[in-house]
Amino acid sequence: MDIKAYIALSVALFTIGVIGVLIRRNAIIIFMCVELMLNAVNLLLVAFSKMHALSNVAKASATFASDAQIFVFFIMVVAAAEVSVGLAIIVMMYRNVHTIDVNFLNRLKN
Amino acid sequence: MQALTNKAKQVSRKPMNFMEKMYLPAIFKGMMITFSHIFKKKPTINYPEKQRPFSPVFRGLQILNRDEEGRENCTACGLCAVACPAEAITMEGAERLPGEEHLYKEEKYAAKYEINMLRCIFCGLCEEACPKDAIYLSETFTPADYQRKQFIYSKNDLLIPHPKENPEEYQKALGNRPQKATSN
Amino acid sequence: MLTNEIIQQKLTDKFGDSLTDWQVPFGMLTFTAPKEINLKVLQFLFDEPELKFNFLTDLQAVHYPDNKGAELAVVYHLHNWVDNIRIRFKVFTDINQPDVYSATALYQSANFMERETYDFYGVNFVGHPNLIRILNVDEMDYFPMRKEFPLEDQTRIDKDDDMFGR
Amino acid sequence: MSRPVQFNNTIKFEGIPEGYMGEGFMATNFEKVVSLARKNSIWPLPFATSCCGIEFMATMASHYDLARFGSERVGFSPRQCDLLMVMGTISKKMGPVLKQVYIQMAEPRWVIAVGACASSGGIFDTYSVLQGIDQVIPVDVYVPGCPPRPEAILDGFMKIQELVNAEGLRRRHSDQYKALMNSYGIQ
Amino acid sequence: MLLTVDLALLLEKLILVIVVVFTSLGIAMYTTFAERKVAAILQDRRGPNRAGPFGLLQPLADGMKLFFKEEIIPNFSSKFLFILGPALAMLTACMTSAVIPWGDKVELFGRTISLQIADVNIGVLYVFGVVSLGVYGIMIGAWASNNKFSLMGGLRAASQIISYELAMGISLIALLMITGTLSLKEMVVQQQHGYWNIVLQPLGFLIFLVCAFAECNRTPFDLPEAENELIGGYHTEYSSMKLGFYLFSEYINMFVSSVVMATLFFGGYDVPWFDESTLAPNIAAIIGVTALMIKVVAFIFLFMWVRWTIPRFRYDQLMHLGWRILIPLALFNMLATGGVILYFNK
Amino acid sequence: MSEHILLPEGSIEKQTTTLNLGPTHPATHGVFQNILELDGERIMKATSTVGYIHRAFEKIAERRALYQITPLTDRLNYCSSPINNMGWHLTCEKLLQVETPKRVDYLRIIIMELARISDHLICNSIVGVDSGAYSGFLYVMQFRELIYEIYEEVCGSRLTTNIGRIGGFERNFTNAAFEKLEKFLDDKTGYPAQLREFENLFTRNRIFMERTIGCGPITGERAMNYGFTGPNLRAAGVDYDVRVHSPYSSYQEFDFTVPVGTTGDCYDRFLVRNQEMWQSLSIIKQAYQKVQAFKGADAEIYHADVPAYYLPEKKDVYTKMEALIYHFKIIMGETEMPVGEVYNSVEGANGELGYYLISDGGRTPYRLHFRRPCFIYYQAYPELTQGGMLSDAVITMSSLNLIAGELDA
Amino acid sequence: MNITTIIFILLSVMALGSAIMMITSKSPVHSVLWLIIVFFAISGHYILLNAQFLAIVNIIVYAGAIMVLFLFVVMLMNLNAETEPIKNYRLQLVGVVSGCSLLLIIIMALNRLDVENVVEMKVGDGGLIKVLGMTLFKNYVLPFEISSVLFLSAMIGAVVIGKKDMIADKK
Repeated sequence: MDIKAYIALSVALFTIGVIGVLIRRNAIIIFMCVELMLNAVNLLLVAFSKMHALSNVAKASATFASDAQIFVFFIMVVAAAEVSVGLAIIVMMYRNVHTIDVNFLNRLKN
Repeated sequence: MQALTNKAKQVSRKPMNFMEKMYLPAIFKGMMITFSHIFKKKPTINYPEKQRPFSPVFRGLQILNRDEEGRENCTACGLCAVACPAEAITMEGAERLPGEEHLYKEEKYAAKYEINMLRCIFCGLCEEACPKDAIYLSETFTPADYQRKQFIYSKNDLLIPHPKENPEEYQKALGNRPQKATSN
Repeated sequence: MLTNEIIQQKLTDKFGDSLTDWQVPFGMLTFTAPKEINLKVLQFLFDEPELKFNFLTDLQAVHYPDNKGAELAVVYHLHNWVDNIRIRFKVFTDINQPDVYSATALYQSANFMERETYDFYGVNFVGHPNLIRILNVDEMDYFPMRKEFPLEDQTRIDKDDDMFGR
Repeated sequence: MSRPVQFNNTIKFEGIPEGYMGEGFMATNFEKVVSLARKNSIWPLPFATSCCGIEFMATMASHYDLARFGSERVGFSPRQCDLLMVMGTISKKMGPVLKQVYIQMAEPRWVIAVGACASSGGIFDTYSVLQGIDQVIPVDVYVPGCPPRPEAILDGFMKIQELVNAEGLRRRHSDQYKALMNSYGIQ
Repeated sequence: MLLTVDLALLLEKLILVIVVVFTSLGIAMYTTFAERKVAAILQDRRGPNRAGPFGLLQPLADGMKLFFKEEIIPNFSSKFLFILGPALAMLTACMTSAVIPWGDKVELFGRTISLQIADVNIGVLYVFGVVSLGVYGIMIGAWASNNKFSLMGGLRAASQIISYELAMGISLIALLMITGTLSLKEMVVQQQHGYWNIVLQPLGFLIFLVCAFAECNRTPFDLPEAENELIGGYHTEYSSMKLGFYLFSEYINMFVSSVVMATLFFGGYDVPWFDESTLAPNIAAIIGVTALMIKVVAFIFLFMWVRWTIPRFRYDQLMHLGWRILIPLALFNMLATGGVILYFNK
Repeated sequence: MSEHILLPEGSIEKQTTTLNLGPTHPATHGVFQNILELDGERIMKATSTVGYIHRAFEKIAERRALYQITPLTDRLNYCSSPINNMGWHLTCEKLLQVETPKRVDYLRIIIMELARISDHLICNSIVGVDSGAYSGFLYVMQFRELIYEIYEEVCGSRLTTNIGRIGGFERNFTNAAFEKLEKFLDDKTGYPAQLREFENLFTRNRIFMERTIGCGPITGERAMNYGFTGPNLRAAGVDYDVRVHSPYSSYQEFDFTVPVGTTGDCYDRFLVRNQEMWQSLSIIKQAYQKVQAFKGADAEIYHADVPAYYLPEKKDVYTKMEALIYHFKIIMGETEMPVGEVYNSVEGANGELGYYLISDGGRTPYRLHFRRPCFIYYQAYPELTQGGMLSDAVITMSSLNLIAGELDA
Repeated sequence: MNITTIIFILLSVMALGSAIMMITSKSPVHSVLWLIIVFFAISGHYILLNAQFLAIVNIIVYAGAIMVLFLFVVMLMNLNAETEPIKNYRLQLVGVVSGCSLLLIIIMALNRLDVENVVEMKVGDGGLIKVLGMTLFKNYVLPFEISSVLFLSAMIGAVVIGKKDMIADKK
């Protein structure tokens, strides 16, 4: 499989995520779009790691091919942490102002 | 609150000890209790095949009594209808005509005697009110049925079988208890 | 030891002649108060350290249609648990203006009982937090326990009323 | 002490009413199997308001054990139940609720009126009590008694089983049934 | 590469899949019956005995009745999701059985057939993943019902399953440290030659058992469908076979988690103090499957026994148990296991 | 930003969901409606609606003769109808000034305490069922059947007993009844053993304790103000018991204690009811001993000798004119009714069950009011559940032992 | 066109389609469900790339935990299509256009890039647990530990934020 296919797929997913962030006002959906973007990156990382899997460098080091996947793990860790905090914030916001509209939340700083 | 009587006794409400806090011992104990019930005799009565014995004074479906010669005891005095809290009894009296002495014991008789079994609450007050040994609540529970109109039990449905004409059925209705002059 | 006489004495000391109709049927002290001071009497009975009638056993109304001008009687049963003595007192009101002060501020338990009384007799308890029908449907437009209303369901068809001497 | 008369053996009983025998009763073998299955798996919805509910508890309990008929899965969600057991007084305030529950039930559904109050109002011939639930919903079996003994409830239950067994798959689509529903204002 | 798959192997696996799925369905059906009978026996009753001899046809009657019951899809609810809910619940319940080693192997028509649909090297994780998806069936159904009781049931289910999955996972890690493999088959083989894992991991097993109860929504963790509080919980609005799916999936889950527990901690198809290798493989397989089934039946009985004995938790106590007791305990178990392993490997 | 955003209506306030518990919710065990305002699982506010089985008892009672009201009282608290019956008879006896013989008193106490057991037994096992444990319920129900068998031997009915008459019982207790009573009281196979087992199953089980401790608590003062009586009040620490305060039916001769709790939560209510069952068992044993002490002709006494109010024997009615006249008079309700008003109360299973009877000398009461304990303490339900969880509300409801029939009259 | 390519295309279409559905569906619940399908597609890709462990972890973490949380929150707030705030049409259009231009720019940039490497599928042991574990606990121990601290702080943060009483106290 051509690496370009993976790049194209990931970029497309990423863009969809960006568009989602731009066109939606629901904080939860925006959050989910961010998750989608992270996943697009994850996919690309794994693809790249596989691209290098049979290269000479990879053969020399036992862990070279897995590095990218480890990276994915860390991204997942960050995503999970982010989700837990983010959702807590959203729930709290909702409790207090009874809306999840980001445009509205935006005004709260005044 | 101050104590109002000298009979008060505090219920035991001691805090949980360590074993109880562990959940498991109590759960295990409970499970042992339920397990022991596996080996217990089951009290279930297979109803349609077997029937639980009713008490001899059970208040079930009413029955209109006849005397030994098959004459109806009821004299249409209406006390049962008055006593009935559910107003389930409908009765019309009629004068006994000459020649009907073999049918009715008293000078008056109930030409129409209906009990609406759906209304009836089987409180036994009709039996208690009857001064003529005429109405009794039997040990038969009233069967269920499909339509409302089935539940108006007329005199024919309530009368005990004729002791002369239908002695077998009559004996069945009398039951297997030793007969004696009874009160109340 | 609290006795009926002491209670009567204390009440007459406090309220004078406005409390009338003292009776002791079956050992329970009974009296009548004007409806304007029912709360005052209740409060006095509740607060007075020797009386301490702080349990409202029961509250209901009775309808006396012949008693013109005071058709409805609201009856309170109070109980002193410490000395174990009960009293009963009544308040009469006109059926056309059945306003009686509510005892809910004193006894939480009066809440449902007053609502029930309102539901049955239409006694209007002034100061009740939520005086609406409790047992009957909200749409009901009469007060069913008043003597003039019949008991039976008027739509019942399977009964012949001639049968019964009622 | 005991009475001179013990039993009433002139019990009145009539079979399944005419209405159920009409169209849809030409049961094929398959329909018979389905009816048999339904008969043995009637999940009751106890609409217990008063005394009869307590006797229903006894019916469920060890001595009588309704479970023997495959009916111990008592559900409280009307969607899941087949048999609406109305036990106890239904007041005029409760009537609409009862009707609502009946409407929410999924076909095929049966109704059994347990006890005097549910069947006819019993002793409560008063301004606030519905004189029989058949004023709001169709009833299949009436069980007299106040409250009926558990035996009587089981008897009523077996009557329902007979009814279920005799009913084909098509009765619920028949015009007759629709007319019955319409007469209660249920679509 | 996929095209080069041996056709006979494919056929063999297909048959195995069908057999396993239908066996699970059949067992689930009869588990419902067993539940009623066990409940009856524990409660001094008789239980269903009218449908067929000893009431054996009861589940068939129930199934048939549910099948011919009217479908009600409440107004204002998403029709697709309403149907998807029970389907998902059923699907995820059935999927787990794919990696379970039901027995060693049989020889048929000259072929050696492994009694496992797929021996994936991440078997335990697969089970774990599928189980974690099981909650979607409940949540989607609860959401689509558009009923507050259902919604509450769904919410309870979600938070309960997420919380208990953690403790379950951590207790599994301790086990994995001992076995050193994620493949269920290998675990069974290891236990055949050594001790059952229950001996090495009693605490881990206990935690796993409790979590299994929670994941199956069984008493004392049956909050999502608590009859007396939420009427039917997430399946309040379901009628007919969709309800049947939910009920079935609960019993399949129970069956599968019994199998998983038997495999992980009780040697799977291993018969203790008995060397199967001396027997002909087919007979050994039959004995193995029987042994597994006996263990499973014991577990299912335990599930029921507990259900009919103890009260259920309250929502906050459930969370308390999960987060403040089970997870620390599981962590402790993991650390202790690690320490012991390190100590012996030195 | 093009559009102007306003705060949604009422949004800053707490957002709550409204949940409609009842009238057909399984936890209500009858018919009340509770509209709960929930924040998550926590109850912010509860509103109760009652009256779903209002049957107009008091109105009916105004059209019925005294003896016809007994079947009505059956249907008040149908879990313990004999207590209601007895209470009604005691009220009538107070009005008519009938003295009952001692043996009648003791027999009444046996029946009343049996009724109390059967009521508490249901209530406590239902608490178990509502907390999720079903088996205990079915175990104790077997023993309730035994109680029902005793009733059936005495009066011929199981639940709505219509037991007793003004002045005594309608018939003497048979040997079968006493045998069944002995079977019930047997320490090894009878109810005491079962009660011990039931306690083992629940009282010290942590899950159950956690579910009930601190659930729906009420202080003694609040309980008193809310008009609590009976086990629910005693659970709150107030030892008010009609049997002790104003003994009726010779209760003063019996040795028993009044179990009280401290916090008035569900656990206390559960314990108090359990203890009361033990006390009732002891009372029954004492009463049974006293009854057995009557020998010969004394053992045939089962009613007061008041021909004006107690129906004459049937065989006399058939033969003697005088008996027939009394019979007619009593049945038609044409007995001499004193004018007056009387309040009498008994310790019902739920609390002080009062009867306020106004007689104008007619054949029916002019006014009869039932003080129904359930009805009065149910109004505390919103306060009891506030701040608790949904599950607490369910358990509180069942541990209050709300009987719809008594509540709605 | 071998079977791998077919699967690749299928999975890609599934991922993209579901992603688009996710951002366009009205009801948040539907969005969540579509996103779950996206994650499944991505997991499929991982399996295709022989990263089985990653695939299953992706399902467990994303589909099994994170999305359940999302669904939980959506259900808790009882959000549905009616309560959904709608951006005005023009702003949405602007968003879509700018997103598409981003896509264009990246693709243009990538076109300049000259990579012809091929991704090796279904081979390599880089995705096996053993290898991953070795890498993780040998080369990346420190980040691993730090991430655990991150988790802990996130957990504490979530609890602190979620605690109701603190807000109530402040009020």
